[in-house]
Amino acid sequence: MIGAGPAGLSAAVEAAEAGMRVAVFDENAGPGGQLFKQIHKFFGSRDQNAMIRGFQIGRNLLARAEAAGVEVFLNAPVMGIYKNHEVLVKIEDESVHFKGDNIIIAAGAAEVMVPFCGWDLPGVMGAGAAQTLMNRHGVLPGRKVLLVGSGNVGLIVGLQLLQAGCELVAVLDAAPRVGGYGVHAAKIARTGVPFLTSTTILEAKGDGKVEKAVIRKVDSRFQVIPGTERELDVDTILMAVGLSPMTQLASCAGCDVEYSDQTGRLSCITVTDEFCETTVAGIYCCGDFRMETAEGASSAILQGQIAASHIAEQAGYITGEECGARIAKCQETLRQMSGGMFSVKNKGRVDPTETDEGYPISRSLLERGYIAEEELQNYPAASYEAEGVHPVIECVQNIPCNPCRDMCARKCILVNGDITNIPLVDQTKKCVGCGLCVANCPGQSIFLIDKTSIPDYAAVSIPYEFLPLPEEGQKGTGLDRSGAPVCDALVMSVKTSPAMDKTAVLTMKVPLKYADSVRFFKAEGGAE
Amino acid sequence: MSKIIRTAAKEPFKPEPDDDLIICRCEEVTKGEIRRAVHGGFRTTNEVKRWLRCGMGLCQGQTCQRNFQNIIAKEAGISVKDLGMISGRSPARPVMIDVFANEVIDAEKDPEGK
Amino acid sequence: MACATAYNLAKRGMKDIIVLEKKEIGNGGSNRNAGGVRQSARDVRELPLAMYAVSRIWPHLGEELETDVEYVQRGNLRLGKTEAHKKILEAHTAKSTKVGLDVRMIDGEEAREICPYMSEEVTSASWCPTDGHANPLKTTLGYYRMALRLGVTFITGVTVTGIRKAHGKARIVQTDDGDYEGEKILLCAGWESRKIADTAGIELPIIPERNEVLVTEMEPEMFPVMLGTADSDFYGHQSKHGSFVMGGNSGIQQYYSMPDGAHHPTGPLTAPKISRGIISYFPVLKNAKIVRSWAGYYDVCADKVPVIDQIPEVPGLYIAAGFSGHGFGISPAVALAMSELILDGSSHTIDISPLTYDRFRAKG
Amino acid sequence: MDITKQRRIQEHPILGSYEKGRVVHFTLDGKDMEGYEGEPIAAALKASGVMTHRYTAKHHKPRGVFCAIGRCTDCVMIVDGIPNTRTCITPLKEGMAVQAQYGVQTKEEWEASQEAKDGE
Repeated sequence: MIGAGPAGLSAAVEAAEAGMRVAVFDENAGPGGQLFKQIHKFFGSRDQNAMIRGFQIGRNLLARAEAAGVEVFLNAPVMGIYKNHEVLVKIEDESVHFKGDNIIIAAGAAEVMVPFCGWDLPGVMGAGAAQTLMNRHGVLPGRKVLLVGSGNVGLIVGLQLLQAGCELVAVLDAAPRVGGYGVHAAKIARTGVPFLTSTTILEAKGDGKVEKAVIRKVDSRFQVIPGTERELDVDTILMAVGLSPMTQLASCAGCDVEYSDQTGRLSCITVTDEFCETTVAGIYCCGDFRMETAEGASSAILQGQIAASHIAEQAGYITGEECGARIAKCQETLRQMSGGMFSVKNKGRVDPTETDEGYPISRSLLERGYIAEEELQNYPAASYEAEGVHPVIECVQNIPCNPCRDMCARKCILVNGDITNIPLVDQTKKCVGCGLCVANCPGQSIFLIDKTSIPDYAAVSIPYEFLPLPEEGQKGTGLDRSGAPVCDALVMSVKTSPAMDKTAVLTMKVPLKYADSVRFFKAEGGAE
Repeated sequence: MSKIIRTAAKEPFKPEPDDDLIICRCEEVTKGEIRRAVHGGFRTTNEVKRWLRCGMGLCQGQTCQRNFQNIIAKEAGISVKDLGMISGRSPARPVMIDVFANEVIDAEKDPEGK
Repeated sequence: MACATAYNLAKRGMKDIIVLEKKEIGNGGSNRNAGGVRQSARDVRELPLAMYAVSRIWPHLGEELETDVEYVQRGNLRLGKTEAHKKILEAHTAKSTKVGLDVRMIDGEEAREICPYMSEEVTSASWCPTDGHANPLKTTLGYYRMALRLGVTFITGVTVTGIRKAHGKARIVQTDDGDYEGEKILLCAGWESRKIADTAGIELPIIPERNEVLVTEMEPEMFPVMLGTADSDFYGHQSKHGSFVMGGNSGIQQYYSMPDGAHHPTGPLTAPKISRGIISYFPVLKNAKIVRSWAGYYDVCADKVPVIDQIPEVPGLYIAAGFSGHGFGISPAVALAMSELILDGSSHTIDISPLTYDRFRAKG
Repeated sequence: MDITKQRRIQEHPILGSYEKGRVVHFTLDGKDMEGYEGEPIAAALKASGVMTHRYTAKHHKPRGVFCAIGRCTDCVMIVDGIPNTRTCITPLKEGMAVQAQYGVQTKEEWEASQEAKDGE
């Protein structure tokens, strides 16, 4: 196994549990690949790690690998792959030859970087670099940050920058719309970060390091609109333009590597069949982000399992029947997770006007990163009125995720049919205001609203993942979905619990007429 | 790689305003140099790489390959799919000569390394 | 060879030149080598080509091709550590001086004066101050670019499968893209020339031998000389860029894997072996990092010198192949000789008479 | 820079406090620096506000951390005398001597070689 990330580890576990002898080589000092810098709760279904934070998934996988007797070599970069499945591995100061019956290349992806004037100045980095610095090493990547790219990676990193205490000056996208999930964008937008769509970066300026970014508008054909240049004061520019598979080891082994639009855009991938086997028999390749599903790591895990099952069957460790069943299950999950309006077949090609259910698409969410208040009426779960506390679900795109349904002990929330369907509220069931749906929605798009318990006021409960955690009785400002101040707000309670896994549920009192507007709390005098 | 008929460019080279943009960070190769190479007759990823060294530095093209391919493709009026790729070669990461020299072949027979 | 010959022909006004190539420009040995421009330690039969190239072509080649071919004429050291090595070096030196080459034996001390980074274990060396090195990529591609400018057409992505006669003369080049016709046909396809020549009834005693080259990261400028060893542990130089480009072979790898044409795989044993060779002569390089290795095939001829000839049995067919791993340095001279063969009927500037295609005889 | 004054996240809403090695001392171009043992050299430098890791060979442009996972090789420096060391994946140790890289040399070597070139 080359690479101890999600694909490599899950394949290793699968193969080892089938009785095969497995060695995993990874160039990093720690296992887990990029999982350990993923601190958000994953989308998906419950049996596919939904609601679990990436680093925890990594820990779980490692524990399973250890239990299965997988041998993991760290600080062990594979130097080359040769004929007859031979590899040369650097281990300390030696070059060690190993041979395997099979090789799985799970070497991951690299960030795509798009050149612009000044992109080589210190202070311009990949978004993943910032993630590594802050989430693995606890170091601030910068103070005032501009994020270029609003795909899911960018949006996830955007929130993490805020959590780390950086100022996020803006999120840019050359496309006329936010690329990633609306719910990810909304988390950032409500803290007051502007989304600048149809905007590109022209130049990074500064004396020896980034001091300013020059941005400008483009039209729908990505042509520059003259005279729209603007300067932003930033010390860090992060690029989150995409990921592309690392193919050089596969290429070194003689596997066919080609440009393909399998991912929805042209990228260079290692050619594989449905079992992840490359054009060189016995060499497999998986988990390199070619599948743009809800969570790259989740599909990597599934691909690892498919490859390992196929190998185990070929080598006689499991029956064809067993292998077929395992692979079919993984493939069905992959299919579900890659469905919806963000699926490969839809991405970048169609601009849907309505959801699978026939609701109109929120244009504001696509263009500005938050739902406009007047659009809410289009979505039943976001706009109904009810007595007492009840969940309001502002999840309005078809994304593959359903833990809200599983979290509600009262069965208030439904996700019918495909996992990509938009959640609904069963108004015949009575919400008790436990807040587990609020805390565990990976999109942080569920709020509890109570318009009837306090005269003239409403209680609004929001998910909250920032420090310092506000306290009961604290005064502050209620912000709307765009982060604009709306009214005074008073913290009524701040709930945390192990079941909420570090997402606090903050309940604030706001004037009744702002109940449908306020979606974030800013403490008085303090930073958000 | 598909058939390419190559003859000298008929038009003179036309400079563009962002020709001094760095494309290959390791070897500091600019967009203009790449465009000029294509104008001079180089038509594949490897030819441009060998002529200019883009993709030949420490990172071996991991950051810039796609970017310089886009420029070649645009300049030559062909798809990046038809340019070929930089072949992956050992070592996948820079490795010191004395580590390369220090081979252990029988790790399997002597797993303790004694 | 093809790029340089096409350039020489076009420079003399020849029209309608087409170069056919299976893959891309510079895919063969002229690109895949360590850049030696050497006269020393050559077989005397090809020495006139080397001496002509060094004295008359290389010094001005960059100017002529309008690109920096990174030619550096600062000498070649061929190193020895043992008495046996010394004997090998002395034998070469004696042969070369007899035909007028400025090469001499020096001891370890003097070698270290020329190149101070060398191990104390080096006890002898042959020293040829007029040797040097150049950048094979820039040279080959530079010839291509100039040939293109002079009106030559290059067609890549076309695989030649055979050569056919018409009216008793070589005329048709068969390819996977249909037939191409030429009044004169030059075959210079490295080790693959053999199977193509076969189709025209000519057998060339040439076999492929895989060699690999290691390239290091950029290092501070350390030595300008071209290096080799009596034992052929490795050969190479430091390029203008700063990287060391060092080649060699494992001595056994060629028996394991034959070329498959598309992929030029490196073997798992070769790079470590070359690395050991480098360190044993230049311990100072032990921390230099290798960033890449690559493989190429020598077109090894039975007697280790090339065939550069026109073929009387197949009028119109010319062959330049079998350079046996030392063709790059002489390629500008070979191209000149070949262009004269093609245009004038004989190579009148440089004597290539010992390099005929029909020189091979059974021993004993 | 004193470790307590560095640009570090003291407490993170999700990750809490970070598991770190002991505080170690190293030098950057001779200046005393502090960082945590085992963290990448680049992380310690970033925490101290160091942006420039090297100057390029051809155009002499400053470069810093770019990918932070050992792939782009932009963050290389001279570490304990060895140039082109990827600081984003090389763990920090007590007493390390880290130097900005000019081309592939130290500033002094580079300046000397430039003078020699100018003299030619």
